[in-house]
Amino acid sequence: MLRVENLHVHYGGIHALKGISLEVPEGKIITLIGANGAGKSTTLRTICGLVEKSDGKIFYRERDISSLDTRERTMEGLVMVPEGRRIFPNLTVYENLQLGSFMRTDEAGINKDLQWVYELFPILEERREQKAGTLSGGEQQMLAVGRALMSRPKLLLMDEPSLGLAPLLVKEIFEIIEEIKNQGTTILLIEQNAYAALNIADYAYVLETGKISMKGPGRDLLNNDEVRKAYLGG
Amino acid sequence: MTRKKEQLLSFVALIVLAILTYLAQNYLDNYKLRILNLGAIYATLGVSLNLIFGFTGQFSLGHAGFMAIGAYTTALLIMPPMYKEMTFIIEPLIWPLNVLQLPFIVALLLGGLFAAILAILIGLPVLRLKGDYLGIATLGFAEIVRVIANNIPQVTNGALGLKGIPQYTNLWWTMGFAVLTVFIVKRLISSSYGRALMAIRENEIAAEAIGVNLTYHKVMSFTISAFFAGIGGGLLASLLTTIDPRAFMFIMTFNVLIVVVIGGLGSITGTVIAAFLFNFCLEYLRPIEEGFSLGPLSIPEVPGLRMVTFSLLLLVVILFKQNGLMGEIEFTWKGFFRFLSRFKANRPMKGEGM
Amino acid sequence: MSLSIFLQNIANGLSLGSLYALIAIGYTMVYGILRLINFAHGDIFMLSTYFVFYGILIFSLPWWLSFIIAIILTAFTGMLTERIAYRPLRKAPKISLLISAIGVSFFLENAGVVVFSGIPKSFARPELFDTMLIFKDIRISTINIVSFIISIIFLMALLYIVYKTKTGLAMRAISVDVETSKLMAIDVNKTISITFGIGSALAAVGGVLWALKYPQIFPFMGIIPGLKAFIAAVVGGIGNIPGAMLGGFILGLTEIMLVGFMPELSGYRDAFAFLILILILLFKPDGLLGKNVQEKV
Amino acid sequence: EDVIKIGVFEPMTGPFAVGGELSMMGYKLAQEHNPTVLGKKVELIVVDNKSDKVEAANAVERLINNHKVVAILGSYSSGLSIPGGEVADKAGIPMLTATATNPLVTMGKDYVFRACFIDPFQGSAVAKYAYNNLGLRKAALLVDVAQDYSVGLANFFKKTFEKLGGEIVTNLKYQTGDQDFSAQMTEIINSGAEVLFFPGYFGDVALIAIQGRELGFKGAYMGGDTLDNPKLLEIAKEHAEGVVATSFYHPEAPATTEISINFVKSFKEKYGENPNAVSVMTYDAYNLLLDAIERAGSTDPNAIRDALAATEGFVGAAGTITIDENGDAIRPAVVLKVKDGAFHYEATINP
Amino acid sequence: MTLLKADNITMRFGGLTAVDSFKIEIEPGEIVGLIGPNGAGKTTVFNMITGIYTPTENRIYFQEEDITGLKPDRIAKMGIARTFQNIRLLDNLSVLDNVMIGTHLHLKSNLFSAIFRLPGYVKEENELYEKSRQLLKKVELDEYAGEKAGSLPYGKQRKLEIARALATEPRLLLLDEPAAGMNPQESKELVDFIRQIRDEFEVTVFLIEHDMKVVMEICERILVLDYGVTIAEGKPEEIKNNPEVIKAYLGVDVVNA
Ligand SMILES: Nc1ncnc2c1ncn2[C@@H]1O[C@H](COP(=O)(O)OP(=O)(O)OP(=O)(O)O)[C@@H](O)[C@H]1O
Ligand SMILES: Nc1ncnc2c1ncn2[C@@H]1O[C@H](COP(=O)(O)OP(=O)(O)OP(=O)(O)O)[C@@H](O)[C@H]1O
Ligand SMILES: [Mg+2]
Ligand SMILES: [Mg+2]
Repeated sequence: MLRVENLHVHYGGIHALKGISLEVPEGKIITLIGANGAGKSTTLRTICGLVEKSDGKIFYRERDISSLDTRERTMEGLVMVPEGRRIFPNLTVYENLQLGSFMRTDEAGINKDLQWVYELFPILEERREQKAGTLSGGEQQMLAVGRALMSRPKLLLMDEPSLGLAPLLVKEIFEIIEEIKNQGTTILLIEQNAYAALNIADYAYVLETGKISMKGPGRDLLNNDEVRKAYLGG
Repeated sequence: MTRKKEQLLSFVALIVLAILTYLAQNYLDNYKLRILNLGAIYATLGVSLNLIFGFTGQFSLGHAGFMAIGAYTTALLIMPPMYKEMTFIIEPLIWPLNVLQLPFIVALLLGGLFAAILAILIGLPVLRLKGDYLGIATLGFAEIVRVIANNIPQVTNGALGLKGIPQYTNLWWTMGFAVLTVFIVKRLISSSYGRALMAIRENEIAAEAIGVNLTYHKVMSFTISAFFAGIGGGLLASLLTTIDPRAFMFIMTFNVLIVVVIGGLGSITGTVIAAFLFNFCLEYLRPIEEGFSLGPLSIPEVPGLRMVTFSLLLLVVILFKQNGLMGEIEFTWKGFFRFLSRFKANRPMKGEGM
Repeated sequence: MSLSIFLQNIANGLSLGSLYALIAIGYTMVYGILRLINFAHGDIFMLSTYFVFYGILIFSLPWWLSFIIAIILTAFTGMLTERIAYRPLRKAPKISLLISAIGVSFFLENAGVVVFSGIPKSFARPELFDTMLIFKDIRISTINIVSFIISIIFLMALLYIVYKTKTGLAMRAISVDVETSKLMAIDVNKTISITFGIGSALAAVGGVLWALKYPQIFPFMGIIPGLKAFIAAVVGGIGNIPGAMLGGFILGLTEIMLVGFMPELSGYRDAFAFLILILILLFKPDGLLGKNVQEKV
Repeated sequence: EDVIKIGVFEPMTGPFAVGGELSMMGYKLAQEHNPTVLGKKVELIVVDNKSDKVEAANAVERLINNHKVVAILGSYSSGLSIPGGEVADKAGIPMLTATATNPLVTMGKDYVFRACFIDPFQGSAVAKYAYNNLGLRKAALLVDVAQDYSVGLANFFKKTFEKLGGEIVTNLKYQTGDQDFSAQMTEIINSGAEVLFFPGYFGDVALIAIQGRELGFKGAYMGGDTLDNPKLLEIAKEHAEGVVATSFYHPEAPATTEISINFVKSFKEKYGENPNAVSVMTYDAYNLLLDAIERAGSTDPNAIRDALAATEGFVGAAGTITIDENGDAIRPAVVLKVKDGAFHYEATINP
Repeated sequence: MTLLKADNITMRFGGLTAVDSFKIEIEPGEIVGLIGPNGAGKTTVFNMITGIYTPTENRIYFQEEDITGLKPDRIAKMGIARTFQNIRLLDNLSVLDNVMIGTHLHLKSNLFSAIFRLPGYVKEENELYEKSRQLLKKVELDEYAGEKAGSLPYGKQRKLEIARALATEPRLLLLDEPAAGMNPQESKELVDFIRQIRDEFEVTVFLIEHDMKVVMEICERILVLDYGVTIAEGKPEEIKNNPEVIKAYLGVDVVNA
């Protein structure tokens, strides 16, 4: 579904990505783990077109999408849940969800998906007229995921969805991620919570200062000594 | 490079500047002198605005108001009483201003002081506002100052303005104050207090949480800024020898703001460069509209073309140098020598090629 | 002050206020989306009056057609300035954007002098707008009534656009977070362009009504109305459309009432406008209807 | 050197651009009529002062130092003429202003002259006319507090009018840039004034005239020389009917000379409109300066200065000018009144 | 002497009671944890203690002095420092400057001697510089001293924020989700780090955290908030097994994860 080849990114003088290649097959959950500043977010942001790459290729459904801008990529079904939620705080929950389906015109489909999102996150329906900024952290995270689902993504890129959530919610979020996958959405997931991520991932990459240092099926990495030591705390 | 050596270099540079000032003051014609004087005054104004806006992050658009205070104070204190009597034809000047006459430097400092006092009074309530709201409120204060100046002819002579102000301002004064402003602002921002100001600029909540008293530091910065704005106003008054409230419209603040932003917000070096460039540009663009003849072809003058060109130039600069000419880069001796050595390294190579 | 004079002053204040309000709404729209104090707004306003002027003079168009064309042309001019002078600065510090706006303002004013000449031109007033209506002792010109009604209509229309349409939703999203808006597949450039178009069209409507009421046009005519509209927008809470409207009316009424109640202070009229502004801000630091977007810590 | 360089500094841009343009119309026409002096071609070097004091001083400094002009013409607006005059005076280059009527312009300056009368004369002339000739007793003032011209003239009007026994029933203000005067006019109507004296720039005055009539003001309108401008009539239309203004000249005035007739004719030909007070004054100023150079017989600035100071009975398009010991012109004022959409001559007031 | 005492403080925003009668006493040297679901009011408690909000009801005492309603900078001077849930560094300033600003509140020299670099100020500044460098060494950020704080990776930014807080020489350190955005290994290091600074700087630590491994390991005492109400208080073991806490916050099997 998505193939990244030899991706390089520079922020001014900083060489943040030094030739990353990875592959996301359809219908799978792929996860990217790594220390702070390894370049995980940068990878996702580059795939979405928010960051200019300095070299490399990005293929989405066998097509080079380098010439598309963020908007066009989103319209192709390549949707991101950004780091730090980035909901629109002074819009209502409902309006935030509407923005998710901004590019769609199929009223019936939109309504159906809205119901689906409300089913996944009943709290959002309860708070639909509330300003999103007044939601609690966990609710905001649900909104961010729900909003992304509203654009009916084919490939969902998630940047640390469990950040700052209470344990109960963390569990819930991972359940939802699996649920979304089961509904047929491909997922590329970044997580600090490496246990949980590797647990649900079909395949995983480990990123270390801008390079892929290791890869393999999620459970394999979970049991890998090196990974355990570096990322799972022994 | 050691600190000692840098200080020595700075001292030498200061002496060179003094010699240049001497030469300019004695050998340049009045037109060029006037432009240089304006450049130096704008440097004082710009650097002072940069302190509150560039370094403290408080969007202040009140400079023209503080300049007006400084200008009127200075003018009223240095004008000979006889001249005051002649000038105030609508209503006589009130006592004791009508009999008072003080030395230039005293008048200038008092002008700066009054501006500073006003800044404290205004700053205490207003500096609680943020961003654009602060900008419009300070702009409002400057406009109020101007409107009041129009309406109290017994002090300001109203719209008729003051004239016959003795012309004490010369390059020694303007350069002197420019250097002093740069010195004080530079020293301030590289001190612990300056770090506190920049902390406020970066993140007020964080600054406060680590013990930076917002009100005190903001008002302090605002006051110092106003003080030098007042001095700049006083210098301008004595350079022009005539002032009226129109001279302190908000466009005046915009001019200084342009200087600060074009130079690079947060770069004193940039402000100083831009201050001179701004004034050079305005004057040396004049031929554009004066009309000229190229052999048989004669281009008639087109009034207004200069300002059209100037505004286009301004746009081009800001579009292509979005962070201003210098960004946040500051002049340092180290950087200066690095720059020179790059220059030197290139030269022989060219020579070889030839 | 007798009742009829008081009422006359109210009428005067409302009619001035409705013009401030119209310009302020456009101002606030642009501010809302880009956080840009568009100092060129007043000059766009000026430009619209010249479009009408030349439409009638050179092309001998009927006045209403000339109005419509001028409004469209002004909208395009606004979009063009955004394209040239603001869009390249999207990622630049906000202050650079402001300097760019000042540059545009200088340019339009001085190019105005070069092209239109600095001499004021007389703006033709169609009969329709030049009639006085007299109720008892109170005199109101038709143009005052027209501008009042139009400003209310446009407020409604704008509220509809911003709060009930998809474009409006996009505008509000962009005003919070451009990057995330892109992730929502919002066409950011187009939406900002539309916002400038609408804002400038509103400036044009304000400009035409202004020139009908004060039939003298000159290249610097936009400065003061622009500044006043800006004050109005701030009083109401910048970015807030009903706020701008409210601010416009408050400003218009206080200016008139100051002179009405304290004629001896009439010289302080503008100072008073600013004083009101500052006092309001001291009590409501985000303007009257501004959202108190206290940063959540 | 086969040309004589004369500097002109005028507000070509900025809020007073209108004054600059009107001024240039007069200078240009005069230059066409009289292109040479002392057998040499006159070159006019025009610099913009941007309606700004700082720039006005810069402009004059530039004319003197860069262009080495022998004399300077300008500027519209006393506020701009004053800083320019300071520079010229210090440099010892004679400067002649055409329309700056504020007494401060020439005060204490040896090298600054003007071709127009000063505000105290004009103010008292129009006050006398209002009181004596029109029999008006209650006057209202509407003054632009930000314009020296307006403030000065209103003040001199007030002094004379009150001395004569008239009453100033209300004294209202506005500021340059204001375009809404409904509050002031409502108050003026309320005050029962028989005449409104509004010495502002013609654009503002036109708007005041319109708004006053619309709100029901029935009294007379009076003002100074700035009103004498065809644009006032164009903007205010029928609302300008009955406006009384003092001015420098009028073609219908009895003493009209060959020069005035010729001026009016060629002005209409060149610009396709009726002349205004500013243009005729700059026309005269140019010619007066050339006359002085001719009389001086040299381009030495001091000689020109002396010749200017000695001007007596110079006949211009706007009448006869004699320069007094202050450097101000002694000349009559004419009183004009708008009838049927045009200014008509009413009376002449001699100094 | 009780270091911090909150006496049933309540915070309302309009109709919402974010924190309801919150009560706590912290003794010097303790490490106390505050946990609870998202939106329970934890950060609000910190905001009240540090003066960003003034409690709508009742008072807070620090070292037996009433600090209710004081401005944040006054409270910081008295010896309470904090970090923020969403990191608030001075992004465009250098790492070193970020720490040195923390020392500003102890500066004794006045503005005049600072501008003219009088000997007293120079000496003081040198001391503060040394101290700041020491602190940076402690948090292993010494090598980044000259870099812009904003360009540091997230984890290092968190450490820098802690270093900056320590620069104010606090008696009480409030940490709002210090482990957020860290992977399990990094969190583990954080635990050691917090212990270390507690001992070395003799500060008392009060922290909010969602990472149960961190909380359970480091805290000697834990309070649990839910909808603004304290639903439990006790030792980690007690909290872990408190059914109400499990229901509201932990979920069944998280503790063992
Ligand atoms: N806008 C930027 N400008 C400069 N450098 C940046 C920028 N964004 C990221 N970087 C740098 O690029 C590198 C990779 O950053 P990135 O945000 O991709 O890391 P990450 O793996 O997502 O880390 P985290 O776990 O903290 O989110 C870091 O060194 C970071 O400092
Ligand atoms: N300034 C404010 N205005 C209005 N409501 C507020 C404000 N600050 C906090 N709240 C509300 O108070 C409640 C508690 O918020 P708080 O930030 O303290 O939660 P928290 O326990 O820190 O949650 P999290 O774990 O997600 O950070 C929330 O409902 C929040 O929306
Ligand atoms: Mg990241
Ligand atoms: Mg929190």
